[in-house]
Amino acid sequence: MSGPLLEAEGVTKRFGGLVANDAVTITVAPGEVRGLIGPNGAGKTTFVNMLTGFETLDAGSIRLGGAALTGLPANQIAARGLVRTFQVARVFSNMSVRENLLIPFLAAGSPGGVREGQAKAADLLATGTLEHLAEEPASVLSGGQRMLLQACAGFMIPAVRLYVLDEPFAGINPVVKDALIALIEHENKSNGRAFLIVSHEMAIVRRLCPRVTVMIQGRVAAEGTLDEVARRPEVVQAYLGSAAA
Amino acid sequence: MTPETGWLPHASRHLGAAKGWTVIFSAELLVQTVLSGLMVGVLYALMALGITFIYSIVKTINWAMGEFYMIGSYIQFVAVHYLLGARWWWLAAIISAAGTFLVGLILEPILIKPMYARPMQRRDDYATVVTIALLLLLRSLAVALGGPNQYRPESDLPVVWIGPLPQEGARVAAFVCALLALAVFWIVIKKTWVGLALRAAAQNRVAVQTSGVDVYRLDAIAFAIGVALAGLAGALLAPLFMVFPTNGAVTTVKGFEIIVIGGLGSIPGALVGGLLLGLAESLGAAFISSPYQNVYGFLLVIVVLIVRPDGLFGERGREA
Amino acid sequence: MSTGRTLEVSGLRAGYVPGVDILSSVTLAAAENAVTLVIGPNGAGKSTLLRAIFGILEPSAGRVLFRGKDVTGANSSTLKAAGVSYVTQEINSFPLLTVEENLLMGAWVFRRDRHRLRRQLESVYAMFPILKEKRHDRAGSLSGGQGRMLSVARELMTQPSLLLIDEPTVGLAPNLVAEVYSLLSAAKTATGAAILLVEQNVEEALPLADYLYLLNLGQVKAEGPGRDFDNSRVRALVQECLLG
Amino acid sequence: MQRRKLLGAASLLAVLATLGLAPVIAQQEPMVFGLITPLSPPGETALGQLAKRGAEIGVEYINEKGGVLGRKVALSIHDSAGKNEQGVAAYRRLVSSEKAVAVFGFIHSGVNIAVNEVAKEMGVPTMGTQTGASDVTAKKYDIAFRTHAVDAPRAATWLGWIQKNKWKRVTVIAETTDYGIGLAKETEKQSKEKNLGLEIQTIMFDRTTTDLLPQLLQVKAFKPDAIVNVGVGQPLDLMITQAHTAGLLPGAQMVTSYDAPARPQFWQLHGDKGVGISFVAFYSPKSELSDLGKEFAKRYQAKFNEPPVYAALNGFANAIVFADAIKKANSTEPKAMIKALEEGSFTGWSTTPVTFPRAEGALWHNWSPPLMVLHYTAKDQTPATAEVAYVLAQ
Amino acid sequence: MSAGLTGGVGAFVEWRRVAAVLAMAAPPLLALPLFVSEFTAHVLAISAYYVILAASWNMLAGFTGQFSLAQHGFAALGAYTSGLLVYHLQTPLWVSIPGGVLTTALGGLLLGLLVLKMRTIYLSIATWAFAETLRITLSAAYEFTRGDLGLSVPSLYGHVRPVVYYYTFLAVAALCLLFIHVMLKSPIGYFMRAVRDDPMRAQSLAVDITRVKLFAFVASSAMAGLGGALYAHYVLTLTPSIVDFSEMARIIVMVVIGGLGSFIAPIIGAPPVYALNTWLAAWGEWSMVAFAAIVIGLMRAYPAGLAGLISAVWGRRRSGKSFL
Repeated sequence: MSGPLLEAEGVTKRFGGLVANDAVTITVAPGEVRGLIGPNGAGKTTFVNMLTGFETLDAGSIRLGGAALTGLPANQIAARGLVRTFQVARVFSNMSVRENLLIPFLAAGSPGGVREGQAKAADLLATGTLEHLAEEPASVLSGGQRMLLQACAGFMIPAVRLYVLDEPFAGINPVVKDALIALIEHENKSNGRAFLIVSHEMAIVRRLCPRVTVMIQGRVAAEGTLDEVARRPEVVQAYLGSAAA
Repeated sequence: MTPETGWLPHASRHLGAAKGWTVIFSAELLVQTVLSGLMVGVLYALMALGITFIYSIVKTINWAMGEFYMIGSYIQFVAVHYLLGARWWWLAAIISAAGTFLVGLILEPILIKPMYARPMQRRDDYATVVTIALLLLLRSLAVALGGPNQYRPESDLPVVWIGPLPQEGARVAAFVCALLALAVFWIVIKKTWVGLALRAAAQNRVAVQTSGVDVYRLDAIAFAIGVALAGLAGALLAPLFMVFPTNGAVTTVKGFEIIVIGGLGSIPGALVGGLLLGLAESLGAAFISSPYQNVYGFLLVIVVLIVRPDGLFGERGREA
Repeated sequence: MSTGRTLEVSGLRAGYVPGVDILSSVTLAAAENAVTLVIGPNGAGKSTLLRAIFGILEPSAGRVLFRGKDVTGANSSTLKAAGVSYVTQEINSFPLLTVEENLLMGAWVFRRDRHRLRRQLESVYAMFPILKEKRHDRAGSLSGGQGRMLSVARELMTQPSLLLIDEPTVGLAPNLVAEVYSLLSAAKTATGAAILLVEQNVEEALPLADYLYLLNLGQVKAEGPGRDFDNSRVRALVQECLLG
Repeated sequence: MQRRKLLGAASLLAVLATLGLAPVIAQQEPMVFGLITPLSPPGETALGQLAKRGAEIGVEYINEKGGVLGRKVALSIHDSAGKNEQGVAAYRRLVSSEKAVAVFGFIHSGVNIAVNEVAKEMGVPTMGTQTGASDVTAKKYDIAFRTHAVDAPRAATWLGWIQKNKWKRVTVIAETTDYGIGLAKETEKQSKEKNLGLEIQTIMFDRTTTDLLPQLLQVKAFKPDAIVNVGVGQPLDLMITQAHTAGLLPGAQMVTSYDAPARPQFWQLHGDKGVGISFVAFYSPKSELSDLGKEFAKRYQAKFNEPPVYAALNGFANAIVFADAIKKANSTEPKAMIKALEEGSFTGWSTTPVTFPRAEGALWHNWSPPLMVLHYTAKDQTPATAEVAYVLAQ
Repeated sequence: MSAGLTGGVGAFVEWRRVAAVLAMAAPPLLALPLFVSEFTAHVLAISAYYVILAASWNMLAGFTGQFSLAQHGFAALGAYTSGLLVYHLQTPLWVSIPGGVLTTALGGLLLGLLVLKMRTIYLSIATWAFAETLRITLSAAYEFTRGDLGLSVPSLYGHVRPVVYYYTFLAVAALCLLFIHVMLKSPIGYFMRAVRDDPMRAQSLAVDITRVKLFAFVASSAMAGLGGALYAHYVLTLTPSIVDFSEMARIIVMVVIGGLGSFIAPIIGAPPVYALNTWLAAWGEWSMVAFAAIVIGLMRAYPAGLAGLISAVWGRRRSGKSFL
């Protein structure tokens, strides 16, 4: 495939007088795993919200594989292959873990039908070490397991091309972290899916993401490998700055 | 046909549905209508404030609000008719508010507290059903105990003339008292420790608890303050709208409409919503068609919801 | 019973839904002027433990002793007045109140003692000058780090002898994590309180710990002085827990 | 906790068991009269309670006089809450499970009409105690009876009063219920038919309206000579109060469509403002109560410490008339009872004999009490001391 | 796109289990009228009617999380549409009843669109405002609806013997429940429950929540409309009192006592509540006092409703599983 997968150009959002995103431009290539880092309040989540249709754009455009996504409702964006998770894990608490996985599959529609979905869900449950909980309601899951389930659900959409994970590693224990990392690496290598990972966990970002984008105060401040950008004075300043404030 | 001409030439027209039944317009009528709408609107705002206030702390819509209005009106009648006499109506109103406050203070721990104090999965449903049942209970209890008669606390307040326009003394008094009550409420909320705790609890229940506030007692107080506002409205409106078992039903309706118009959780919203509703209803009844008087409020509600789904003053909680 | 042990918990059992216990039987203690770290996989019952100690959740069995006195099932306001403070995991300030109003809420239990109120306010402002600067701003306008600072500062208003802290660094950028930990060290030295710290962020919290408990499935799985544990040992233990 | 749950479950079971057993209870001994009347909201509970009071005294009286056909009479009271289906369920229960032989107490026309549809099949006659819609009897069902001043004579009463005083401009202000609608229409119709040359302003309002000033201001602009107040309960009183505020009263004449001002609460509610009010009433010093009516009034006064009003009088008379019809028919067999009711002449509370002719329209099986307009000329008057302003010729 | 809504209908239905349950339930339910009085048969018939209403509301509030307060309004709309068609146009019942269903489906669509973006409380109030408006309009437009004078409606079968109507309502209730069951065990049912639990998450996972919410509104309104239209031809006289809030309160009490969001809630909630209501009517003015007190007592003892109690007894604590 030639050309970029995601082209976000000049994406801008204002809340009252505050500019949360100021002409953010990010391009992600097919099959790439990109990190998105920045101090708290840099506007990362706002950007993710606009990317996935949960917030309207004040200016700019978003294209996936060349097709415009701007203005589409969130569910259609997801069905077209741009899927996300939420910072605080969101699952359907009163439905079983298995049902949680089937929903995106059924919603996105697939010619293979229900049987294929069930097979796929079984696969994911095995990879995510959630098998023994498959028939339990999601409400019994721990925080880490919810995060894992949330991430797995996204993979159930057959057309996923770019998966945006918003702080997937926050507040979960090392072992679940490892399971999630394995899952991401697996889906990236064998299915060629691209990822955009928002995280503060620099060790994991370094391991997963060849390139990272740094956002500071609603703007893209730098892009490159983590070690490259970490040396840029304005990035260091931003992290220190917010610490000193 | 030569009806009286007001300040402006009158116009009259026939309604299609009601052939030959007349509606008369005049500027005098307009002003009078606006005035009486505004005055009653403030009383409705009191109800709305109570509902909003309870919701913001206890996170429960109290469907039995009108029944506390009813209780307030009965206390007012008993106090004025049997104990104090018409001259002391204002003292009776304070007693009514205090009485309703007490009833709320007693009922909250029995009915609402289990929602938080016990492990429970469907809190909202529990609260909805319990308050609806409370509504049926109190209303039917009033029928059973109150007998078939309706009552009215005596009022010796003279008619007040605003220009050429008459206003019932009791209505003006109720209006003034309602404004006073709103001011007192505002002071309590902004300037006292309990008010601080209440404002805090509306934002973060757990943090209030970790601050060492007995949050169950706070719930009971919030509930009691909310219903006391309804009780006060009932007491103040008793000489105008009478005392009978179902007199709270209509005011509850108005209270809910105002909340939607003004925005849940907003104090200025309650006031402005009350005034707007009062206006819409009296103007609609006077100039469009009277049997549909109570429909105008609903239409206003629907229009507001379409234009601003969170009411005029509602803050849209960022849901992400 | 013993000196220096501010908190003693024995055989504590609790849960949210009848019949489902999150804590099955927890026994632990926290000493004064020390950080006691509680770690464990998600779902081990760490947050539940704090809630049960602080009386937000009523335990169904077991005992909680605070300075030797039985406070099992006592309500939060009693505990708060006695000198226990609880910093919850969620951002736990009141966003629409001013910074000072937030701090006043922290002083609720002695709200009628004006002198003490003023004194405490002064001392907290001295500890965190930035809060004094912003005392008339809404708490919601503070940055993430300042928000945490406000949470801790509010709980320090009562000069607690036991501070329960639930995952203070979750979701924070790395620079803020360090800041929060230095804040906690400062609080410890300033007040000499016993700090019971629940953390997920094991690697960074470990150096801070004087004593450590590892919780799994509502029970204490391992314990010992902080220096006995390093990252690899903790990792191995957690792994063990998850595999059953 | 566990015990409480068991107790709760047990009481629920007990409730259900009793429901299943209800049919067994109906035994031979007492003869059952059924009362279906609104006793809880949204029904018109005030009228329901009055009808119930009357019926209770009626049954008491019958039993004191030795019962009917050698059997005691038991009154079985059922709350209709003003809901049609609930009334129907009550009728079915009364007839099929409790073996009631007569059913009355209806206040809401809808309930009465719905019940009549079932009664037509099940056979036990019904009597509308205070239901105004013409369909209650106009469908000409054999089982449908009624003792109520229906729209036509009622409207004729105030139109007669207006004509007598030579007033020309008249406002009818009525609630949008069966009662209000029927009377407003009837007033316009009769005025037209009789060519009275009146100019009529009709204003309708929803009965949950708590503020009638806007409507009354329109009335004021119309400058009527007379106002017909067709509200029931709270709206009626509200209209009197607010008409004073609006400056309509005193000045114009106001007549209320039923005898609410006869109730002792009237003076408590209105004080001086009650002076000058006229109202449609059913008996007065001029038109005496029957001996039976006097007896009832005495008992009612003793029991409730106030004089009886219309709904209570009718509730009482319904019980008496049914009892007499059964005696006359010497049977509780519905056909025989209906025949007795149609052919007989009964003594009710008024001096006018009670009859149920197979007449036209709403007057089918309908007895109308004597109608008149009473006028309060001074404070604290009672119907006995009020001025008789007009009497409708029977 | 429509594959999301209609694809795989009944995909997860275990038909053998459904057939078994039907086979077990049918004989006693069919034989029941043989052993009871006419009054009890009436109570059973109306109970079945309330099962329909409760099930339709449960579908909207319990499964989709739209706490609407207009269900009694839709029942009334169905009843009045059918009644008015007969009254004004003399249409036969087989036209007027489907007419009622169609009207309510359309009404459900419009109201559903109106409240689509509203938060829970606002949705409740807006739907309730709709019902109140309907009630007042039915009263005030008496020239057309006959208002409180009572709209007379012909009966379904030319008579009103309760047993026949019991079978009618029973059959319709069974069909409605079957429909709901099949729907719950289809993708659309999964979407509905997902929307209830977390609409935002559902949307982020490609669920078209607008369509799901509207579907639930239309289907549940049509169901209530069908119930109402049939009810009209059994009660024979319609007045605006059927849109009184106490009717909605009754439906809510039935479902919540049964256990909101549980499939069997309407079945185990509606009949006892209606029977209790009717039985208590003989207590006169104390009837509603007793009723309300019993409801409060029950709620305090079993906040999760009877379904919660039953599932606790059966030892099945998983709320993720529904009965049947």
